[in-house]
Amino acid sequence: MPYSARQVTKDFAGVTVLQDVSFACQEGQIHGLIGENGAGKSTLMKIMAGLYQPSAGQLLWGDDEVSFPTVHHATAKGVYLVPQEPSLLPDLTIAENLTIGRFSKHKISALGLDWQGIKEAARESLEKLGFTIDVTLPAGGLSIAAQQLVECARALMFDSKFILFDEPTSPLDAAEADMLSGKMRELRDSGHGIVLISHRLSEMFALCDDITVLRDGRTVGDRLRPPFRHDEVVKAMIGRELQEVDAALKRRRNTPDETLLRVTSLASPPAVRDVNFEVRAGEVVGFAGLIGSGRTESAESVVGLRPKTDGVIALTGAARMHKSAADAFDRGLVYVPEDRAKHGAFLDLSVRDNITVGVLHRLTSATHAWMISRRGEQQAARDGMSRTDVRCPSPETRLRSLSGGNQQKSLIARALLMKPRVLLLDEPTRGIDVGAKAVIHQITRDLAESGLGVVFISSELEELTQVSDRIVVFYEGRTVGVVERDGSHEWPLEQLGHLVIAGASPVQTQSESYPAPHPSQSVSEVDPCSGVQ
Amino acid sequence: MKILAPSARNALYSSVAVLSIVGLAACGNSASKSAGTSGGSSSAAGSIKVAMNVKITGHTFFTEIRDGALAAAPSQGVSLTYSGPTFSDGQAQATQLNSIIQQGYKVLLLSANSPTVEAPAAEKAQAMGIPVITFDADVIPAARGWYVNDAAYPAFGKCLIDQAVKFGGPNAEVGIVSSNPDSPNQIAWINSAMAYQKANYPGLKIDGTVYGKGDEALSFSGAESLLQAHPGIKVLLTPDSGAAPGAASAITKLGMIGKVLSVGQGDLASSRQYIKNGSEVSCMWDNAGLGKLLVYMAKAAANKTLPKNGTFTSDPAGSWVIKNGWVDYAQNPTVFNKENVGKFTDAGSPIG
Amino acid sequence: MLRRTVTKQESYLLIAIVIISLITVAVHPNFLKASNVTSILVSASIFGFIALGETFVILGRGIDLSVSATLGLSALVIGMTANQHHIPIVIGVIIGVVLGIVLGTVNGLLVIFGKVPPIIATLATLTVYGALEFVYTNGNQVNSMPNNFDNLGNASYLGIPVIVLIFLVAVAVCWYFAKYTQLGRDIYATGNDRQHAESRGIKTSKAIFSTYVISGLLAGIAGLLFISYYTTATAATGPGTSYELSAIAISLIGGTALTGGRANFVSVAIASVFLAMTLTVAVFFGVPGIWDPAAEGFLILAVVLGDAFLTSRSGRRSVVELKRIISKGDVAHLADNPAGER
Amino acid sequence: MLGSRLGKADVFRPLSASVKAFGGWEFALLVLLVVEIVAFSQGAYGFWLGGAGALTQLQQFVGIAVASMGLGLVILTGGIDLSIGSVASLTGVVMARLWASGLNIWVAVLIALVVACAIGTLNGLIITYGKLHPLIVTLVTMFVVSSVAEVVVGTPTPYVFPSNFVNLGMGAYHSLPWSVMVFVVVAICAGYLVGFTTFGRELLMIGSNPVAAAYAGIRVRRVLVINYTLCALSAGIAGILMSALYASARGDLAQHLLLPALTAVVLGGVDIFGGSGRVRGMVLGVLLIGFLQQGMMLYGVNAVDVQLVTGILLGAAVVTKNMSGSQRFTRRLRRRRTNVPPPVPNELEASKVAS
Repeated sequence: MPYSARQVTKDFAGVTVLQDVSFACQEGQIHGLIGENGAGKSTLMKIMAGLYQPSAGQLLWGDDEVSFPTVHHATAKGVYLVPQEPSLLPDLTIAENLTIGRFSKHKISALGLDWQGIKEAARESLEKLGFTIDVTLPAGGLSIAAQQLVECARALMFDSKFILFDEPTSPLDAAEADMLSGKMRELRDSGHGIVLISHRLSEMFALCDDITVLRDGRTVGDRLRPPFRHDEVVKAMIGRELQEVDAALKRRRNTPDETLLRVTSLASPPAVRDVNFEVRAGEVVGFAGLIGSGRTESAESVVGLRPKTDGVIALTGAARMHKSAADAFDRGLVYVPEDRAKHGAFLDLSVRDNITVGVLHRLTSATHAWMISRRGEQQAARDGMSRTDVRCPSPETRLRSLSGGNQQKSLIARALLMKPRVLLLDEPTRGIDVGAKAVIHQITRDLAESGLGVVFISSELEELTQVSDRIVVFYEGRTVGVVERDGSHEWPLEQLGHLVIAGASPVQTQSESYPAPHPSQSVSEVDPCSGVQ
Repeated sequence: MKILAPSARNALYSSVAVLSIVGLAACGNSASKSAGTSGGSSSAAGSIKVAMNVKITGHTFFTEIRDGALAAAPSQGVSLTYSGPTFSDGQAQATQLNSIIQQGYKVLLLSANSPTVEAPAAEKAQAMGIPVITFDADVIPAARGWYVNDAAYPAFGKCLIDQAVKFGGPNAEVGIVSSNPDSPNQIAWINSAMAYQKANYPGLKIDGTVYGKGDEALSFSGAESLLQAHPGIKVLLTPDSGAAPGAASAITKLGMIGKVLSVGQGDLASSRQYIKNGSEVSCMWDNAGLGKLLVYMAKAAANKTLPKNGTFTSDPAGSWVIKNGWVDYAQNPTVFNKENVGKFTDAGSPIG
Repeated sequence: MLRRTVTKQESYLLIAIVIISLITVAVHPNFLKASNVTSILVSASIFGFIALGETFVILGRGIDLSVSATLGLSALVIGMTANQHHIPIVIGVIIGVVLGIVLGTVNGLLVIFGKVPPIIATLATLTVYGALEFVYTNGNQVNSMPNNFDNLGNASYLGIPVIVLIFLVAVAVCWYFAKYTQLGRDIYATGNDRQHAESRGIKTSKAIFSTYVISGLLAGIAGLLFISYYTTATAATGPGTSYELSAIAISLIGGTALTGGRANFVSVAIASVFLAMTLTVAVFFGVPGIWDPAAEGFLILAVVLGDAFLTSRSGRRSVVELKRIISKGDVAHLADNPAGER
Repeated sequence: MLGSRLGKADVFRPLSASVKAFGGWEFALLVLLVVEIVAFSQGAYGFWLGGAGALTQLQQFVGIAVASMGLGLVILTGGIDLSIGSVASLTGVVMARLWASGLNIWVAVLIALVVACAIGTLNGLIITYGKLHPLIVTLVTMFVVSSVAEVVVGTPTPYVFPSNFVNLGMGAYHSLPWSVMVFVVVAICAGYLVGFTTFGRELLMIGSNPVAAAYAGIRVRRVLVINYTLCALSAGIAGILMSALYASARGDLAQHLLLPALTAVVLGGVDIFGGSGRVRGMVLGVLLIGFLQQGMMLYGVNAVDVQLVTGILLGAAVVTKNMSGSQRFTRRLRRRRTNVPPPVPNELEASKVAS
């Protein structure tokens, strides 16, 4: 029987984030949920999973009303939410992570917890997903993909009828995302109802049986059914066309200027083994590769956030090599980290603080007793905000209250204020909505136009092909090739794909690179742990 | 999450906080009246306000002195306020003294945690015309007018060694359990004992010293380890009211009664049981009497009739010799042992 | 990795204990005399008791500074009541337990409902409970205990002091509770990552709250053992000699992670023996008592550094294992999707 | 929010924002302080005396006041320093010994302060490079240093210092005690550092999110090491002032310095988890607690009840603060419970530990 929300409204301290939203999921179907950040997707999921209580409206199980005061009420009924960031407890074993919070139900023998039983149950549920691993290992060591599999396994353990995925694939690389999609298909075929939130439209289109679009806390139109049309969906999401953005992206530059950054045989084991690339003025260099292929780590060691054991980092105009990140930033070699919440943002501080942190020392002077010039700082903040079009009421707004896209823009603004010559953007569009994504692509291009050298790291080849002039491919800590557009300005996608996946171009790997694909097989062969860093 | 308008919340903050603190101050205040540690006796009009401040409140040694003093106070027209820090902490005590001397007391009775830390406050008191009489633990001479020494050092040292020899013989091995390495009267007593020992019983052998910080439990563990480390020890010198019973209980626990003896300065309240079971002999004095004497001296000092040198006579208390403000309270400390312990009150005064 | 590391912790502590005692015995033959070992074990048991409680709190990512005052208060109350009207041990136990639970509950309330950071909350209660000791004693102290308590302090069964036996039972119970009960695992999970534990449907507030109650409870019983063994207590007992720091020290030496989620009660028990022994050894070698704190300090440092080292190593090991498990053949599943996306 | 730490900066901030920050709390502290001073001036003899009395009261707890400034700096970064008490004691003892050995008193003071700084630097280095939790490291330092202090002091403990040194503790310039002037200077320096300089801003950033601070190019290690050094320095100054006030040096002189200082800092509205707090609040907090204790003592309230009230006040204050609408604490709790990113050597590691 279907599980549905009817005319659900939710407001936090007066701010309405959901308005009369109705949403139903059927067993044996994958129901997509799309919308810009802040559209209320996650809120809706959390309400349906019992994390939040609706301010108005009901949840219906079949035809009779249900209410889930807590998560476990929902879990008990058979609704399970796989959060965007897998919430495994790092020091606990995989087995315990799978069974925790459920001891009371089973696994309790006369002598308390029955560890043997717990291990067995854990192993079984993982094997159902064709995932074999020693369940006594600490979950902390698992890659994000693997952790998400464990989450699915939990869902199965609780014999959940409905499994809600909140952006499961955004932290995954293509291969892993694909593996997960396969799992979802299997789950659907075995009669589970699945709700999927994702920003990767192509993925959604491939997976979903129908799609509901949310905008500003309301459902837009009726639920869409295949065949889905890209432009139609995007229009529904952001309420405008993306034409102008696309136009901007079409522009291409083929006349790169002198080399700004040359990195040769960079090594920082274990993640980075032998990395070579160069960045020229006025071009966007894409970094492609699976998660764990060493893209991020390379970028970090290039700017000095990681100690490198070997290699030369030659920045034009710099006499000697920089000693620390601060040093590198001063010389115009600036890095915008991958994980916004953990590595980038000071969420509890103001937008101004976040933007000006890199240039404070330029705002002080001996004549003013090394005090930070307030006017200068305000100026800098506003300047930065305007350059990346950060939308917020005031520079004093707390960063936490901004949307993901605006947070990311603030961080890029921070980098721009440092007057970079080479800018390394690591997954700048992860987990942000289509609109903001387009703006960031635009900014990236403009920066290149203005003569900067930009490095653009992303797991989405699609977006890399859109913004990059050249793409450097990483594989197991090595740069395995540089791909450029061919004469007709088209990308040799096949070659690119194989470089990314196999670390070699199809020419040599022809034979083994085309095994008869079979979904289940392909799935079982996926390495869930390739992300271990 | 805005529940209240900023201004309203602002007001809420302050009001709640104000109420809480005012209320607290009040309750603390009323409590002080009831709490026995302040122990002020009814102050008759025109009575002499005397402050007694000790190393640490909540130790029977001082409580006995306090009670003795409180008993004598009314008859002398003295209103006595008893106070002291909650940890034996020189700095805390000095801070207290600094406020005490501003509360219009006529005389200050002081047992100092440290000879120096309390000195400035005591000096200030004298500068303000408040006579300072120290007892039990002295401060530097400049900072006080009179010092009532519990027991004459030579006599006390002699008492310790004599008892030690009496039990263990002239060649016994001896261990020392003291309170703190830098507490003046401990040093003085131990030195005097050593001097007497070198002169008369050079055979005695000192095996080691441990410190119990005046805490019975700590002294217990210290003494225990000391006895384990030096099985030859026959006598533990314990010139501290925490160390004496502590060591004695260690001896008792280790079943060494009769083999080892704790010879020290233990007030009967905590030592009686061990003196009874023969694990301790105590060179002590009448604590209550000490309290009384302090009250009489305080009255005299307030009336400017207390001499720096000469004899101070006060019929109920008897007469004492004062040299440069130094008074030895117990000329010859009483030896409390199995036999006589029954005849004394906990405060050390003879029964009947 | 966790389990592996901590068991290492235990074995290393045991090795250290053996080595140190061997050296000491070589110099002072009577170090291993029954009476000495006994006294070491007994004091280890009494402080181990509050260390166990402290470990629960730290396990839940908190800290409890008030244990020493709780011990002191319970010791005083039991002592005074016992002396005024001769009560059976049972009553003493009840007093200790009830008092401990009440005081622990106050901590729990402050932390959970008052949202006061643990270190601040328990600092406040340490101050208050410490003051209450004085108010309660009113300047008097406990000097002796009636025989029934005295006997509890000295009695031994099969040559093992009853106090030690009680401690062993307590360790066993703690170990079982932490490993085999719902609440115990909840505490581990909560200390590991409260947010995620919460999303697991674990009542993290309940878990944290319980750690403070347990800590108080154990401190209360420790007070009973303290008073029956030392048969003396003053208003300064506990805070006056900073037992709370010893408790934290023991817990850390036992390999408890200050960041929560990792603790092993057996090794905490061993650690308490280790510390007690070291301090006795110091006396045997005539080291002045003023060096004791320094010794404690260095022990903690050594253990924490060693633990960090071990953790990192076993951490690597587990990753290696994961790599081993990895199945080959990334190519296949991309075949139908060469460009990664679309 | 941070703008609220920039004095004038409040001008361009919406009022609500500044109130949401600490305005409300500090306002409450101020009201309390006034109420308290007025109340005690009525009740307690010698408390006010036309201001002079109050200054003398301040003189009594100036050691705590100075030490709390440094402690506050460390807590702003989400760290803590348990060793300030023993460091203060050691500073006094070293100074006394050096002086007893015939050195000029002020030279001795300087050397002693250098020793204090050295300990602080050591703390910082172990915490950042050893990647250990500040609580553990400084607990160890506390233990070790207190032993060392007891050893250094030896017997007999030196006293009788030159009068001009003792004056530093007890003397006054036209009823303005010298030690209070020192406190004012220290407080101003702290306020300047935190509120106006890049260093101060970096402290708050590290406290807010140490990993992000490292990624933003802040030299986390350097900042932290300097910070712990400053903390130890202020503890050292406190130790000197106390030795001067009590004209004596003892290994345990400042053994109970930590708790009141910590109380004052927290009362002053500094987030124990770091990332927010103002020197302004810290000063208010220390004055509040100090005058409360002094006043009660003058009022004849005995030590036990003073202790009671202080403890209850600390608890009540923080509860009030958390109850009054501010969700920062719980949110921060949430942040700190999220998984730490995969270990990255050097700066990042150090920064993580510092939290």
